[in-house]
Amino acid sequence: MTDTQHQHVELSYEPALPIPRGKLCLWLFLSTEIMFFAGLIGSYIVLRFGVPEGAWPTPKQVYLVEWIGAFNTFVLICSSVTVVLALEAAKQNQAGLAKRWFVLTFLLGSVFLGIKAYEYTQKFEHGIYPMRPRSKIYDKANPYYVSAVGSYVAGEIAKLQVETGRTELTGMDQERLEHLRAVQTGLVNWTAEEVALEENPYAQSSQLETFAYVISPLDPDNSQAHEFLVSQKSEVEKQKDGFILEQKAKDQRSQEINEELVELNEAYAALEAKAEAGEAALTAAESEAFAKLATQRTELYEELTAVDASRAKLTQEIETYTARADVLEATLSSHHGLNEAWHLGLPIMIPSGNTWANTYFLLTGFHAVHVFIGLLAFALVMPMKLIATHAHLVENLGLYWHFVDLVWIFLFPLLYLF
Amino acid sequence: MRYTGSLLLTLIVCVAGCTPPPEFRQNAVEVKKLELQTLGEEEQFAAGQLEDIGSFLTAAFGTPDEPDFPGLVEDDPEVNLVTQEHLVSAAGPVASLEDGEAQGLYREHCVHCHGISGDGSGPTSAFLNPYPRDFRLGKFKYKSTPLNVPPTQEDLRRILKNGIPNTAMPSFRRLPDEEIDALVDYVKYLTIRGRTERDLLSILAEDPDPALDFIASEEQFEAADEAIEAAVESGDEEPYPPLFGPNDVVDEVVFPQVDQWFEAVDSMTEVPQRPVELSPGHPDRDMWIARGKDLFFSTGACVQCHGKLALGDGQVDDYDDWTKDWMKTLGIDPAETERINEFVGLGAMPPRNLIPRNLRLGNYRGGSRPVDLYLRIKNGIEGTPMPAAAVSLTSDDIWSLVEYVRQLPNESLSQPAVQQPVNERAPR
Amino acid sequence: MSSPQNATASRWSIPGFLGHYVFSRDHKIIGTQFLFSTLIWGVAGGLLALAVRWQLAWPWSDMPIFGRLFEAEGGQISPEFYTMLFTMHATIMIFFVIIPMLAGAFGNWLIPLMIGADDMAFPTLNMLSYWIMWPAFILIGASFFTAGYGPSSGWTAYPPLSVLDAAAPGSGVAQTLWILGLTFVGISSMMGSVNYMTTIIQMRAPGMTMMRLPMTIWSMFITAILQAFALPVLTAGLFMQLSDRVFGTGFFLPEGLAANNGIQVAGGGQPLLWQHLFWFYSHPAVYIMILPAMGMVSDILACFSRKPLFGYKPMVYSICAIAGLGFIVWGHHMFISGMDPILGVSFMISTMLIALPSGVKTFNWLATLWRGNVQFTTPLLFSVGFLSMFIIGGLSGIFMAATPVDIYIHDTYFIVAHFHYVLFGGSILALLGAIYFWYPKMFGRMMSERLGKVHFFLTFILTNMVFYPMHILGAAGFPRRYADPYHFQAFADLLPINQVMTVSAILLGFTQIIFAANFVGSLFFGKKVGRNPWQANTLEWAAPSPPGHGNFDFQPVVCRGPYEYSCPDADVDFLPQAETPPA
Amino acid sequence: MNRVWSLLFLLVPILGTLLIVWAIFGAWPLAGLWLPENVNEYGGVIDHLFNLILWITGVIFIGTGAILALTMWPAKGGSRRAAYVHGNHTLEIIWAVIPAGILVFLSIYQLNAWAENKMDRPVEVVDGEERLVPPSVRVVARQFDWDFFYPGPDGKFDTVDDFMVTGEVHVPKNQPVVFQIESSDVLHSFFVPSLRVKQDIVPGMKQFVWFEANKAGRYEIACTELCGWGHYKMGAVLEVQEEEDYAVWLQETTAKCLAISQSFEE
Repeated sequence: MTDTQHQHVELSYEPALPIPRGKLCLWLFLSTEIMFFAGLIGSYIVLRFGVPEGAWPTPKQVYLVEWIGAFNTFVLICSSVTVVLALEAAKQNQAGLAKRWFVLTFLLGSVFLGIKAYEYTQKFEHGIYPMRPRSKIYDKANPYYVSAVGSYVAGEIAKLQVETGRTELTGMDQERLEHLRAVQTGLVNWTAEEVALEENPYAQSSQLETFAYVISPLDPDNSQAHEFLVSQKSEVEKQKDGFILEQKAKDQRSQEINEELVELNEAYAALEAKAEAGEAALTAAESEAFAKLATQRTELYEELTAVDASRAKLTQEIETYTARADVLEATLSSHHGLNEAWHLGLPIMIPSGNTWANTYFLLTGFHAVHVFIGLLAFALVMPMKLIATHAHLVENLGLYWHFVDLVWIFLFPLLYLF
Repeated sequence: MRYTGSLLLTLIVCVAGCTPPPEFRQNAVEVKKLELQTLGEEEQFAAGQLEDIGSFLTAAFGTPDEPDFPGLVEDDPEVNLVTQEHLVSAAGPVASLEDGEAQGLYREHCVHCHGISGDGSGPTSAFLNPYPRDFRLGKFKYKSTPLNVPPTQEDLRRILKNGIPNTAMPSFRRLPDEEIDALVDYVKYLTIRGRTERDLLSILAEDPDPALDFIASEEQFEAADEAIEAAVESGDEEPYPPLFGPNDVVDEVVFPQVDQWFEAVDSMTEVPQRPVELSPGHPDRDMWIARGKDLFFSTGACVQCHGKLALGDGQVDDYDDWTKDWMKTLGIDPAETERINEFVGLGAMPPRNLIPRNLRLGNYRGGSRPVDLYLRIKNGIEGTPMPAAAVSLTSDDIWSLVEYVRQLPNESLSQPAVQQPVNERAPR
Repeated sequence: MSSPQNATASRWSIPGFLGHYVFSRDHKIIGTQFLFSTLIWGVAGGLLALAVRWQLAWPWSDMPIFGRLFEAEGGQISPEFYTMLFTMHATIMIFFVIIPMLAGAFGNWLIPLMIGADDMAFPTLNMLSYWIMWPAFILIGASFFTAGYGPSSGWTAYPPLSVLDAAAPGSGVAQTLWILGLTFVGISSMMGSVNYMTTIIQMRAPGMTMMRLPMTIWSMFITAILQAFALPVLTAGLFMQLSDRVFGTGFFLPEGLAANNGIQVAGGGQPLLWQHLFWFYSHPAVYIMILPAMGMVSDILACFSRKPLFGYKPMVYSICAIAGLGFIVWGHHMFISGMDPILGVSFMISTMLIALPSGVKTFNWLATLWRGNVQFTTPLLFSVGFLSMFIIGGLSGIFMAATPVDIYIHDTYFIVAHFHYVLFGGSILALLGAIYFWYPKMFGRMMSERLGKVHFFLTFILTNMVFYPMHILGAAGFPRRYADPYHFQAFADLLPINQVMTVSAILLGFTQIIFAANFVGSLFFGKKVGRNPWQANTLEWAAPSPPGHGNFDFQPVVCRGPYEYSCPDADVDFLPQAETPPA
Repeated sequence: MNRVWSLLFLLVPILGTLLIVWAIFGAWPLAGLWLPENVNEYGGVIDHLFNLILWITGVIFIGTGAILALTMWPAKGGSRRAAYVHGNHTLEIIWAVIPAGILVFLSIYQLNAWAENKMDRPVEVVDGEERLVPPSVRVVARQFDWDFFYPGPDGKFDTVDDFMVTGEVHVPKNQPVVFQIESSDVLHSFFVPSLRVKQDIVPGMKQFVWFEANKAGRYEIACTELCGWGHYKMGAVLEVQEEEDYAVWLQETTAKCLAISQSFEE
């Protein structure tokens, strides 16, 4: 028996289900897909209910617009209808009509992806990424968050300063540099010091919350926080003014001392010259005056040093308070905090924001990949003549498309509404 | 079928063929460094010079399988820095399990990190942060002695027993004391061997024809050992009488180190009693801690490295001495990957920034007892940028700082979120 | 009845050698490709196992072969190398040997032949399912050669260890390659299983009702269902783990982990979530690794005891029950994982339930042998060996199912003993039996029975010498995945018994050379056979040996069940499912 | 020859049982290779269940093994016609129901042991009020060591008088002891073979284990969840002491660890 040469027999079978194999295979494939999304959605539910009580971000906090999502749902449902119409037309051998419905489905799918892309960029603009070095989200207003903002600002400043080495900074960059420096002194260092010096844990955490609020408020309409910032600002300014007054006084005093010193030094120098000239050149009175002058001079120098030191300290204080006032001013002037006012792209605090971003991009991302694969399949079938003999292709594609649609119908309420 | 036999034979040969016994590696990084630094761009050590050093080291210190120590007096721990018994049980291949007698302890517990030569480059080392200790530099971080003084026996024992928290160095508390002592001795042995190698290299680099006698013959060493033993038995005060002549390497290079190790215990830092105001519950405690906080930001200058929030984010671009030893000495910029890689190829560790401790985590490498923290502040940490407090701080200042630092991890903002346990329900 | 598509299923093919033997769409060639690939990987996996055993018997001594290949300090391997050894041993044995050999090699060979089809429903998809394994082969193979030698977080890849680079130093690239490799295995399995299901549902020969299918096909069918429904969940988890590693997300990372001196601030993830996702697949995977073996053993036992399979329908139902329950028992791997202990109770009850169908199967096999006319051929010996080993593996499972006992034996060598009895004593012995049984059908020649019996005798004895003492190690509390347990006082006494096991393991490895020689030698020198050398009933024996393109040279029409042996009405002691027309 | 095969299969249960019995009695060379002595009040049930299941499975093991060998014994190879039997529902129901009964019994029988070890934390009575025994030690597992935090004199964690001991933990005898276990990096598992205590430690999760040791001595703690390359190294010592010894130890260690002046002796 040389079996390889044997006659090929066309075998007949007894199928259990009255549907074509391709369709059965597709159904089976879709059921594996259902399990895949079940895994993803299950993980989402576990993670979402695993976060601390009440720490899940609201759609607003993560720039999620419900009606865009709803519109996208509508688009996808429409595309499901059109693909059915395409199938009906193809079954009736109306190739032209089928093609038109088919193209419309493709377009609707593309619109869905376009809107999705728009939604994504909206989030990327605010630093919401699922990728760690890019993502600017911090889950909690804690020292690590302050440290992160600090090192981000320091890095940005260093970058700009490297550029100053080469070329002149443009006006915009100059302004940015100033803003960054203001943030460094008036926000990061300010908060760090306040937290470090504070002992009460509640005061510490309220300092940190203010910090996060100033950068990007979770609830921009919180009038209480707003008022608090206003009052802090006026207090800061008041103190700043106080420091400026004090500095003026010190400046004046410094000037006075200097003037006095000039006179004194002259008198002193005269006496000194005389004293050096001969041994008994000074009378008793003169030597007493010389000694007195010497003490006076030392005292004045000492005072000058103290005054200058406090002047330097005051300059620093004024700088800090000005920076703080600037930061608060900018925060109060915009609805969405410092990040909106100065466009510095500082790290933001969203409670459980990372988990939200991770799950949101995971679920919608894998759905978008499925939509994209569907569109690819549409594109491959597009050049064919959509007549009854090809109807099974349209049908299988349609089934897949319905599945993708169905997944979105689960995802939309899960991600946008609850 | 007929190939099965030969296949079997090949396999058996593969299994039975034994690897050559391991050897100590030459300190190639140091050689390269000295060639570039002292000898000048083009020059190199003569092959004979390096060989001389190698054969001297082998004659004086033996091999990983058969270690030796110059001037070792049998069974007399009083006059010996390391004992033969300890060296034997720490060295050699792992064999403790078969005859009950401990052997090969270093290779069982240490070698995959610290390397066969104690150069801190065992196979696992590349992945660890911080890198395992390279003993050859002779620097130890966590000890009770001031900078540039070797640690005491007790210091090393403590590190072996407690491990170093937050590093890969585990606690070996479950080993019997005898085995721990053996390992401590072996660490000293590797350290002195490594230091000797470095010293000899620098002597050679400065003076290609030094007036030192490199003794290579093992018989001479044995004769010398016997002479020392005789001297000790006859009640000689000096445990290491000069035996090899006035210009001997052992006398000039090895014994001074041994003396340092012997004398370390005398220079241990005194830790004064903590002020009573700082004991928990004392009414003035908060005031004293506030003083510590103040020092943290002002005189102590801790804030410069550890950061305002004590997260260790003050400065983050410094290196430890093991890296600086070649990188800073030769003025290599960390960005020069090619030059860096050249040294990494010779056995140096890829440079990695030394990040100051995050004081909010509450784990301290050198031990978490108040007295440990006191010593870290007082003496600094050898081999790192952490400076000794020396004169700027009084002991009361240091104690206040210690207490301030100790309460940082307890602040509620230092604690991460933790899921509550499921079995914390009310009793039925 | 045949649907119009079947007729139009045009058969493209690449001409020449490449099309015939490499990119072939013939299920038999694909099955053979799977068989050879898995056998070669089996050698690799076995060597890894021997390396693990070597370290346990002579810790930190020079390791032969491996010590040479991956040079190590002072001739000894390093601990992370050891973690790589057992991780890769498990990964290779599970994903590259047992599953693809059962489903890929035997599934491909037997499904069309045993149901009377000329090929799979989708030959191209079938070919792809094999070639999609190659990226996985390459990725996982490549991970050996990355710095740090390979993935080292165990085959279970529990995060945070598998996610934090700092925590499992050295497995950086390797772990990513591992995840990608497993994703490809997943895609391949999905393609294969969808194809198998369609083929079994739609392409059975006339008269081959579902209740006339041989047990092999039933078990392959159920296995395909398990793969199709459980594996996507693991794939989802793998994607999440990949994203945690590559993109820095935190699905499985809680807040504030400080591994290897690094602090990772982003958190919000849950390590236990991975375990749920993983075991949701990997528990059914255990059945994927044993059900086809059970099916094949049923066929071999019936054939060589010349007796109908005892209780065909209960056997089918118990396979279905095992599969169904398999989806709700994954938590028994997690009794002490930190999961709510109340959940543990429910998983414990469902786990106890699963012992029922397994028990029914065991007793039915025994009853099949009872009063049979047992013929001691090599396949039968391996099948009885399977039965004997499966009893041990099954009984030791009861210890683990009892939650309080599991507190003690979880993650000790007791578990290792249990799953090696099921997977080596079970699946591998059954696979060896199956190779001896179907070899004549595959290659048209017999394997040497004499060598086969020697092979069985040594394998059976040595298997027990390697794995039986593991129960005792487990009872002594010896934890799994320890490179050197003997520095613990409590485990110091375990060294001699480990050395005995290692010597046995090495001998077991050498024993397989007999098999290899028999396998390769018989390809050229084996006795040529006709269609039905074993006088078996099932359909594949009606086809020529080896079957040509299209499998059957006649239209098989099935008129009875697969196990009509020793029917009193017949002259001979077997009645094939379809009568072969005279040649 | 065929009967040799039958005997080979019969050897499996015989030698298997012998080996286990040998190990249980701890005779040479298998001394010390069975369950270590249990010293935990809560662990007795686990041993009891283990032995119970060992008995049940042992009987089944020998029984099925014997039947297996017996089924093949009469075979002479091809000379005889096999019985033509397709099954027997009664028999099948019997061998489904009997194991089912045993398993249901086991499931129910072990519920209390499980609850006692994992669900119901021990209770103590303080000032006439019942409350859960508070954790006396916080165990923090890290790669690759065990840090044991004691609450110090004030009895509360996360205060300045906490102190830490690495690699060794002491507990009093005959007292319910609760450990709070945490991990600072990856998964670990807290396993004390002699106490029959094991619990995986999940980072980001706080958990409790409890036991009541009834024999003084040194016992080893091992990690049983793969935690990286040094997994095998991760051991520690648990020392059970008489109450008065424990009190002395605690006092001494507190003094040493919160030492306000030098004391370097270990």
